[in-house]
Parts: sequence; structure tokens; C-alpha cells
Amino acid sequence: MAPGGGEENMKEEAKTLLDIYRTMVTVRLFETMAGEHFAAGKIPGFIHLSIGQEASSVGVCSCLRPDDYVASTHRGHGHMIAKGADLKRMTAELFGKATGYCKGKGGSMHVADFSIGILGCNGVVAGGLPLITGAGLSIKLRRTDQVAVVFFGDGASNRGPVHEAMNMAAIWTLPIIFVVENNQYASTTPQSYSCSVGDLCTRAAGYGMPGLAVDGNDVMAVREAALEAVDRARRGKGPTFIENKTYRVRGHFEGDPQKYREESEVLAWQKQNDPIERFEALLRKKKLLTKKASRSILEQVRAEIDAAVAFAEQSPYPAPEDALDDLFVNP
Amino acid sequence: MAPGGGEENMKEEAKTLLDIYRTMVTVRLFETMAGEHFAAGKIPGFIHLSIGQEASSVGVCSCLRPDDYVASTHRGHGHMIAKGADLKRMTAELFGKATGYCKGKGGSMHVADFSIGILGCNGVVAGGLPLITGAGLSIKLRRTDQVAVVFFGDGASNRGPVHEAMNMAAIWTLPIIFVVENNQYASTTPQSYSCSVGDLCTRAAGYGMPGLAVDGNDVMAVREAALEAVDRARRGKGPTFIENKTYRVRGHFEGDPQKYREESEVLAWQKQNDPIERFEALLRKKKLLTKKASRSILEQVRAEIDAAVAFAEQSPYPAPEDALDDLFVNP
Amino acid sequence: MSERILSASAALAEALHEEMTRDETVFILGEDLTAHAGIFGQFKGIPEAFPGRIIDTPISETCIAGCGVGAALTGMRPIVDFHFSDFVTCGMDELCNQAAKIRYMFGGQVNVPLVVWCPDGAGLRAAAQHSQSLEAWFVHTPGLKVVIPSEPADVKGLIKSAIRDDDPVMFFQHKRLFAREGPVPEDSEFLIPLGRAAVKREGKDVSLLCYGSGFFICMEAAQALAREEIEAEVVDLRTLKPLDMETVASSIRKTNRAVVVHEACLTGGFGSELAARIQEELFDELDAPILRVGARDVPIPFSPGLEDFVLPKSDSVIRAAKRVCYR
Amino acid sequence: MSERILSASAALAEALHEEMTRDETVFILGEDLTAHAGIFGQFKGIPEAFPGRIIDTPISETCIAGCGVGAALTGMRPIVDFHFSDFVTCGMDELCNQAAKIRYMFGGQVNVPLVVWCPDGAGLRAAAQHSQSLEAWFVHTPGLKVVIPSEPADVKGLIKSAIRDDDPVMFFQHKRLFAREGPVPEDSEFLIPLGRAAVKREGKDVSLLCYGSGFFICMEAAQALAREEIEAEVVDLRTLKPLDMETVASSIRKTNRAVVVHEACLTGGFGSELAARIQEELFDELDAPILRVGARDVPIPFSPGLEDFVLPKSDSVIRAAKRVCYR
Ligand SMILES: Cc1ncc(C[n+]2csc(CCOP(=O)(O)OP(=O)(O)O)c2C)c(N)n1
Ligand SMILES: Cc1ncc(C[n+]2csc(CCOP(=O)(O)OP(=O)(O)O)c2C)c(N)n1
Ligand SMILES: [Mg+2]
Ligand SMILES: [Mg+2]
Repeated sequence: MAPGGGEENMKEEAKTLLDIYRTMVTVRLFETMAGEHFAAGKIPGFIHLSIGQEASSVGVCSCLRPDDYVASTHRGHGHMIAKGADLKRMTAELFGKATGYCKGKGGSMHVADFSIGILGCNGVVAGGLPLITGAGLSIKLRRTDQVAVVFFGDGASNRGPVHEAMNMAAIWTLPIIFVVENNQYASTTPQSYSCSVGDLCTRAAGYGMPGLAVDGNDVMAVREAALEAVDRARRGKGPTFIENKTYRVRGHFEGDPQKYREESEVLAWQKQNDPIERFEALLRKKKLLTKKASRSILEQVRAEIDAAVAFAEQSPYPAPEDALDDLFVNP
Repeated sequence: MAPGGGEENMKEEAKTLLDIYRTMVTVRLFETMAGEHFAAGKIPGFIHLSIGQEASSVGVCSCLRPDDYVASTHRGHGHMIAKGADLKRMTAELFGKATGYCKGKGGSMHVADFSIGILGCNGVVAGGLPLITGAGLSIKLRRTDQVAVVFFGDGASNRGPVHEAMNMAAIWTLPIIFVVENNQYASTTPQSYSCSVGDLCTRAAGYGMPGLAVDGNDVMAVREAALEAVDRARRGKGPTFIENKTYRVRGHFEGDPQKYREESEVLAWQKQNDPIERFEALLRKKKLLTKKASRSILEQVRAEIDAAVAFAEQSPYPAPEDALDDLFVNP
Repeated sequence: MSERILSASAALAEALHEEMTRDETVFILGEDLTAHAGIFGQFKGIPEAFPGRIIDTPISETCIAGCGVGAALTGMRPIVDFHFSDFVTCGMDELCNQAAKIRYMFGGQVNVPLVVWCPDGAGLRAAAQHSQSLEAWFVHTPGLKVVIPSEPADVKGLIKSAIRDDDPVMFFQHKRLFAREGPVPEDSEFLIPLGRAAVKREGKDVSLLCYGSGFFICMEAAQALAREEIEAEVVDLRTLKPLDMETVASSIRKTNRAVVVHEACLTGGFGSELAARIQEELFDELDAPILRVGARDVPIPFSPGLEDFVLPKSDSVIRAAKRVCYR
Repeated sequence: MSERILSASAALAEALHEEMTRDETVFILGEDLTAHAGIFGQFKGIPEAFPGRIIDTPISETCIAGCGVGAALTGMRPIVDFHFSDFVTCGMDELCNQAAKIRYMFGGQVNVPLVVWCPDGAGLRAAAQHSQSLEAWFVHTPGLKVVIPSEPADVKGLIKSAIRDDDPVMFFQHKRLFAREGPVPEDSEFLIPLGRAAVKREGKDVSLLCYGSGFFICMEAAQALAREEIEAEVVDLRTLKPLDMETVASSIRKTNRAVVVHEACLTGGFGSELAARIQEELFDELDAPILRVGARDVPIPFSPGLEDFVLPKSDSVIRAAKRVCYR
């Protein structure tokens, strides 16, 4: 994974892995917090949580630079955090506060931080795919070595824009990484029903693009695939398609009655395949993380999230008339 | 191809082949006529001719029943004729006459004959793909054994609706045949530039659908592929993807300056790979067609087309106020 | 005709039940329909009663719309559920270049008996991409009919007519009105013809012309206005295309004043069309300009205070009504 | 400022040449651009002068539009060529749910300096799917600017402003006007600000409010009207959003009568918006109803006699102008 040899390298590698662990925990606790505050009526609208999918968001984004681009989805909190978003401004946005990333105009489905390359979460399923081709083309025209990542779901994978974007990325050898987070469901619809192939990565061949299926709950496997794809993209060798096989542990949205699946199915994934527990076990085995250290990380993260919630709660709502701002640069 | 054995069968087979030949000639002469009358200013608007692609339209449609459906394209005259359209009403429509298929409202890009299952030529590239899924689903819901064919171009193959339609057809095992007429160009754009794969049929695998590349200027090869696909569809076994590799001998539209290709390329195809000449040679070899017989067919077809032109020329234009009819059944 | 109190959702489900029983070519197509009987529970009972005739699709709006059109061309009467009206953006070609034009373009050879059911409207803190009211786009598209019911009985009577209509109908139902209840006729032949508005409150001082969620705002406003001795007539247009100009005109001949109200953003909304037509056809009847009330010209923002600020309220109607009454 | 006679096409190409020279982040994206310098030859000289900055795409309208948006978000100033305005139907989500909303939805974090260039309009016998004028859809979409030039100088001055503007601009240019010639300033800083209408003919009897192809119809009508001693003022709106209501108002204050003219079909067209606004803001100034002239409410038919019948002509403007002058 990391270039071999040397104690320095080992140390750096350890630091990277612990950062990844910490970020996964942050995503988990952030989402848990969001779920609780939604249930408590503090977060308006509806929210989609990525609990159980932390290996995908964090694994991929751990390979990115701050100036790389990410186009996200309706289930985008994890992508945001993994790319380095500020928890306070995110929480404030979910709460609809003036101090939020979007001054309360966006909410959960539309958080974004353009300063760290997030081109927006997106309320339109597959909405990020057309945008990412533009980011990729822009990189090519500006001759930088940035890369552009788009996350989308198994459900999204059936929308037309995916096809157009993959073809475009391939013919122009754009530095794009297509990451489908196959979490088995699109809202109420199982992937096995909605998709004509089991492995979505088989579609990559139709674009002459490398495509691979990854155990999406194994953050190291995700990272390995992403590192290779990022390297390929940076070297101007074009796009890659990565299918992270994972599972949506929560309902589609908070409050989803979930009549479309058995609880036992969910429990099995939660118990046997939790990405954070799996990674923790690996770190334990590698002797990089003690129980105590992990408890301390947990506490630190919890404190950060508490601070974010406090910030959000103490922040003012935007003034109603602010609704008229921000539409045009030059009205 | 045809069920083997017996003189009866042989005779029928011969008749079928001669019908195919005659239809190909009809398409060629119709298109030639259209080109001439367009140049002479008798056909308004713009027209797209299918000269050189007769093996595709006729080969596929020779396998269809009158109650099967066909969704066509902007380059649809051949599909219409191959499915059995009336030359008079077609010509009249191209001329903008009241006796045309669409009473002059449609023109070349929008001829249709719903009584023979043509769901319309279509001015929107790939516009037929979404429609054909509906025809396929309708067949399934009505429990008939019809099949539905959609023709589209190599250029169209890059549009999103293709992806959505192929996935939908596959998951519902709809009786649909996707026929891409890869004529090497989409307007000015070579297929090699616009498509991320050389063989478009490789994309079929991404939908778990049989996909095959066919010499699209060999009408027998096209027919063989189509017969199998039709059989599969009628038996409820689902969709097939056929790529007819062919060549657009004329400009994209009549009057196209064609700066994007060398004339020699066109001439080579015309001389070495004309689908009618190739088929004629085969029929000659099979001793099914004499020179004299082919001349006589040519003359008969020419007479039909002359009659169609005469009909169109003698027909009245629609009254201007007729423009207000036909929008709603119940206005 | 016996009536019960039903929610708008229940009225829809009942109507669909009746029509699917009556005509076996009617079926429903869309995302996530069977598990929870539609994502708003709007098709309650249908999955059980008509298995195989309410069909879950992949997320493929372009093809869902096109699939509806193709099925309509080949002997079926599909109802396409568009999930959220906001995503009509993904099916505009199929709706506006195909469904709307097919009959005309092909010289009347074929009909397109398609209903496109779109849950629309704001107020759920669902932000810019899940809150729009886009009916004006379709009013400006020749070949489509546009229906927007408000009360549960209208939902029932109009969806039934839309299904039986041989032309493509865009049918918008406001998400925030699903739970609203009202009397609904039991009669399975209860049909409200397309193109017929309803005067739902009589009044002599000002005509409030509205539809969908705008109707409830207007009724609220009318009550408040009555307390100030302004008697507002509330005309629920119900279908925007065809438009019942006769009912509009006779109301205005009586009141000589009009306010047009809708939830869609103001500029280029249906209110413009109606105001333009009224002043054109009834210029001499007007004692005041026709005022329009609609949402502010911004995308729908997320935060409750912002969203409430941009949406039209009964207050805005009251203010407009008073202005045209010079009060 | 020295001027030459240029066609609208040449004016466009010149402006693009200047802007692409001035700002290296400007580039053009679309189908079939390089072989023939655009399918109407509208980008003459650009492929040679700026290789790699005018880019042929596959036929993928959804992604072409989205690619423009994505590039605009990441430091470029793309011009997206939509081939035929009719196919905006295939990019509506990217235009209306993304480009239009991104800045607002994200609280002003980012700009979308995108120009969407759409050749539109009828008259070429191109039938229902290649002839539409769809500007009203975008006027009704908060977050988009809408520009429609008529004369070559307007094309130059407005496309340059649109390119330099930091907001997304829908730029419609009528296909039948490409060859029309007119004086065009040579100045590479010749800019016409968005939101500024032009009074192109002065008159005291009636205001003809128009844009795009409607402008030429109105000029023709004005000449004919002059022979009958009706002096029409012709106001070329040039941008529909932002709208120069001031110029409109001062014209109407003078003439007290208005006819709004466009090629788009009448119902729900921009004429409705303008008429509604005028009667709202200038009710007491009006001596007659504002009349609207637009295409008939049908798809554009193919046959020449049919197409001519549905399109607005100077005759229709003359008739309307006389009516509002009570003549
Ligand atoms: C174009 C569009 N269609 C439908 C929806 C409604 N919707 C929101 S999320 C969702 C399911 C998405 O499934 P998937 O892509 O697998 O992502 P996941 O929710 O599993 O992360 C649907 C249908 C939408 N937002 N946009
Ligand atoms: C959605 C859409 N985009 C663009 C066009 C303009 N156009 C018409 S035909 C054509 C080329 C189509 O190429 P292909 O699909 O290969 O078919 P062919 O013309 O070669 O038969 C283009 C770009 C259109 N009609 N519709
Ligand atoms: Mg999913
Ligand atoms: Mg082609």
C-alpha cells in the first residue's frame, strides 16, 4: 500500500491508518447524532444516513488531496467528513442555521464545501455524474494533476447520465473515479431487482474502463482500489470504475418503515460486517490500536460532535429576508 | 435459417429472399428519389437518407410480423418501407401533402404508420429507446407474442436513454430487440471518436443481454441474427442487442458538405461493400435471380416509385387551418 | 350521491381502485410503488388488489416517462408516478417532445392516453430539488393537459377523468395536501370533467383565482376578508389546460377585480397567463389591475423560516385583495 | 466606434474570438463543432484559432449540459452549444435543477459562469422537434438569466456580456436569423449589458414589445402601420431576465398601448409574463388591453403552408396594433 521499508514509513502508515479509523468513527458518530436530532425534531426535512458505509467514503477520500474534487449524493455526510468538512458548519446546516455551510439554504441533501473540493451533495439521484465530467474536463484543460471522484448508489447506476458520463470520461481519458456505493437498496428497491447485472462493475467493460468490485466494508480494500485509481487518474491514464459492495444499515431516510426487508438481514450485516469493527480488529491485530486508545478516540470525536451540536444549537436562524440573497452574483 | 428440408420450404425460402431483395431495391430507389426531389426543391426541410444501410433495415424487418412494433429514427425511410409502409403516403408526407401519412404535419423525420406497428420515426436521437420499453412492457402485460424492435445509431448509442432502456428491458425480460446501426458516423463525428468501445455490442454484457456484432451490409447475416433475437423475444426469453456494422454512404443530411471524411473512404464502401450488390451476387450464385429478373424487379420498383411521386405531386397541400387539427382527441 | 370524509390520498387510491377495476388496461408505473404503496402511501391497497399492475421501476425517469408513452401507444392506459415533480426535468423530452407531440406530428394516427402523476409543492423543508411547482412549463407545451386538484373530491373526480381521457395529462397533486380530508362521493362514476372550474365560495367584491395549495390559502384569505366586509369569490380552476375561461369571466364580470394565486414562483408562472388573458378579454370589466400572488423568485430554501418567507400565504392574498379593492 | 456589416453568425464568431483571446478559461463544448465550425457554421474560424478549446462531444445532451456546469464550478467559463434548442429537454435537470440552483442552494459559496447557447425558432420546415422557442421555461426558473438577441450587433454585445457574467445564462439565437446582416462595432470591448432593452424605433401610438425574430416582424409591422398613420414604438427587450422594465414602462407611459410579440406559442409564453406585469404596474396608463402575438398553440407542423399559418407574422402584429389603437 504505502511505499515499503523504513521506520519513518511505518510510522507514517500507522498515522494514516489511525486517521482513517478516526474519520470513520467521526462519520459514524456524526450520523448517529444526526439521526437522534432528527428524531427529536431538531433537524427539519428528511435525512439519509450512511451508517455502515463508512469504509467507502473514508477509504476513497483518504486517497485524495484537498484540491481533488468530490461530487456527492443525497447520502453525503460521510463524503463531506471524509473529505475534511467542518463538523460545526455541517451540523449548523442540518439544523437550518445561518452559520451552516449554505446559510441554511441547503440542508442535509445540499451540504457542500467548495473550498475542499466538494462539488455538492445532490438531491437528484445521479445528479453528480454529469457535473463530474465537467470537473474532469476542467482539470484536463487547466493541465493540473487533480482528480475528480463521483459517488453514486446502486439505484443511481441505472440512470442514463451514468452512461453518458462514463462514455465521456473514457473517450477523453478524464481523471475521474466512478465510485458506486452498492448498498443493496435504492430506497425500497433491492439492487437485485433494479439492476440487470449483479456486479455493477461489469458495466465498466462497455466503456473500455477498468472496473472492479471491492468489499466495501473493508476500508483497506477500498483504499487499495482507490489508490490505484487515483494514481491512474493523476498519471493521465483515465477513469476507473469502483464498486464498493456495502450495506445500508439504516432506513433509506430516517423514519423509513422498511417493509421491504427483514430486520434479521440488517442485524446480520451490523453484527458480522460492521466496517468500523472490522477495521478496529485489524488495527488491534497490527498492534496499532489499543482498547484504551480507541476509547480515547471515541471520546475525542464525541466531544467534537458535541461541540458541533452546541455550535449549531447556539447559532441563529437566518433572517427570513436572507432567502432573497445568493441567487445571482449580478442580479 | 429457414426450417430445413422439402421443396415447399425451398420455394418459400426463395420467395422470401426475393422479397428481401425487392424491398432492398425499393428502399434504395425510394431514397434516391427522395434525394433528387430534395435537391430539386420539392421536399422541404431536411432529409436523412439510408442508402447503403438497406441490409440492416430490410434484414431485421424481414423477420417481423405486421403486428410487431418498430421504433425508428431520423433516418427512418428504410425502416418504414421494410416494415411494409405505403410508398405513396410516404412520398406525399415528404412532399408535405395532405395525403401523406401525417397529413403533412410530420415530414421525413416524422413519418409513421401505426397500422403496421411503426411507432414513429423520431427527430430526437435515441428518442425511440424509452418508447420501445413501453411497447415491450405493453406486450408483456397484454400477454401477446409480439416483439418490439428499436433502431438507433452509433451516435445515439451514447445517449443516456439507451442505458435506461437496456436495463429495463433486461430486468423485465421484455421482448425487445435493440438494433444499433453503426454506420461509422454521427453527423460529422466518427464512431471511433464518440464511443468508448469499438464494438458497441460489448455493452450488452453490462445488461446480461446477448450482444452480437453483425456484418450489417450482409443482409443474410443480419437476418440470421434478427431471426434468433425475434425467436428469443417471442419465447419470452428477453431482449437482444444487435450491432449492424454498416456505412452511411450519403452525407448526414442531403447537402452535407462532409468535410469530416475523404471521398475515397465513401467510394471504397460503395464499390466493395454495397449491400444490394452483395446480396444480388449471392442470389445469382444460388441461382435464384437472373440478370433479367433483377432488371425486371428494378423496373417494377421504379414504376411503383414513379407512381408514388406522381401521387404526391398531384396531391393537394393541406389547408393552412388544418394546422389546428389533430392535437387533442378531446380538446 | 353518498359521501364520506376521505383524505386526498385515500380519494386518489379509491379512484385508482375503481378505474383499474373498470378497465384492465390501466396500470401504474414508477419507483418504489409496491413496498409502501407509493412513497407517500398514496396507492394504499393497490399493490394487494392489483398485483402485477403496479410496477416498480429502476431509477430511470427518462425511460419511465417513455415507457408510459410507449405503452399508451400500444393499447394500454398507463399512469406514470413521477416520484417528485422536481424530477420531470429528467423526462422532459419524453413528456414534451414525445407525449405532447406524437398525436399531432403523426397527423392524428394515434392517441396517447397517458397520465403523469406528479406530487409537487413545498412546505416540507425538502429544499430546492424536492419542492417545486412546475406546471407552467407544461401549460406552455401544446399537446399536454394540466390538472391540479385541491380538495379530495376533486382528486377523485379529476384523476378518473384524466385516466379516461385519450390525451396525455399532467396531474399535479400537492404533497402537503395528501392528508387533508374532505367529503368524497362514493359513486364510482363520479367524474369531474377536465376544463371545468368550480366556484367554491361566492362573493361579489373580488375574484380569487387559484388551484392546488393556492385554493386553501384563498379560502383562508376569504374568511379573513369577510371579517373586513370584503366578500371574495374563490374560483378553484382545477384544470389549467383546458382552462375554464367562462367561469373565470363570469366571476370577474361580477366582481370586476381579480387576484391570481399559486405556489409556483411568480415570474412566468400560470398567474401570468391568466392575468394576461383576463385583461385581454375583459379589459373593460376591470376596476383594478389583476394582481398575482406566488412564491418569490428563488429556489425553495431549506431552513423553515426561509421557506416560509418565500411561499405565498393567506396574508399575501389578503393584502393583494385589499389593494385591488382600493382598501 | 467603427462598424462593419456582419451577419449574425459572423458577429457571434467575432465575439467568441475576442472573448476566447481575452480569457483563456473560455471554451466551447457541443456536438459536431469542429468539422464545419458548428452545424450552422456559426463558429467560423474558431476551430482553427483555438484548437482544443472548441470540443466535440458525443451525443449526450444531459452530460454536455452537466459538463458545462461542472467546468464552470471548477474554474472555467464554458459555452455549451445545445445543437437545437429543442434538445434542452434532454438537459433540463442540469440546467434547471443544477446550474440554476447551485449558487443559491449552497449559500453563495460558488459561481456558475456558464453560457448555454441554443439555436432556436421555426421557419425552416424542420417540424415539431427542431423548431421550438422554449425561453419561457427558463424565465420561470429562478437562477437563470435569459438573453435573446435579434440584430447582429446585439448578438455580439450580448454574448460577450453573457460570457463575462458570473451567472448561468441561457442564450437563444434564432436559426433563421444567422444570415441576417447589420452593422456591428469592431470594438473588442463592445458590451451590451444584460437587462437593458433598446428602443429601436420611436413612436407615440403603440409600443411593440418584442425580442428575437419577433423584433423583425415588429419592424415590418411598424413600417406598414406608419403608412396608416400609426406610429409604433419598437422595443427590443434583448434580455428577458433580468428584464428592463424601466424602458418598457417609459415607452408605455408615452403610448398607453402595448402589443407583446414573440415566436413561441402564445399560451404561457413570455408575453403572458410581460402583459401581466405591465397591467399590474401600469394599469392606469393603459388605454387598451395589452395584446399578445405568438405562435398558435400547436407543435410546429412540417408542411410550409401549415408552418406559415401557425407562426406569427407582421400581419398579426398590425392587426393587434390597430385593435389597441381602436382602429
Ligand atoms: C432523479 C431522482 N429520482 C428519484 C429520486 C428519489 N430518491 C432519492 S434517493 C433514492 C434512492 C437512491 O438509491 P441509491 O442510488 O442506491 O442510493 P442510496 O440511497 O442507496 O445511497 C431515490 C429513488 C431522486 N432524488 N432523484
Ligand atoms: C437528442 C438529439 N441530439 C442531437 C440531435 C441532432 N442530430 C440529428 S441526427 C444526429 C446524428 C445521429 O447519429 P447516429 O445516431 O449515428 O445516426 P445516423 O445519423 O448515423 O443514422 C444528430 C447529432 C438530435 N436530433 N437529437
Ligand atoms: Mg443504494
Ligand atoms: Mg451513425
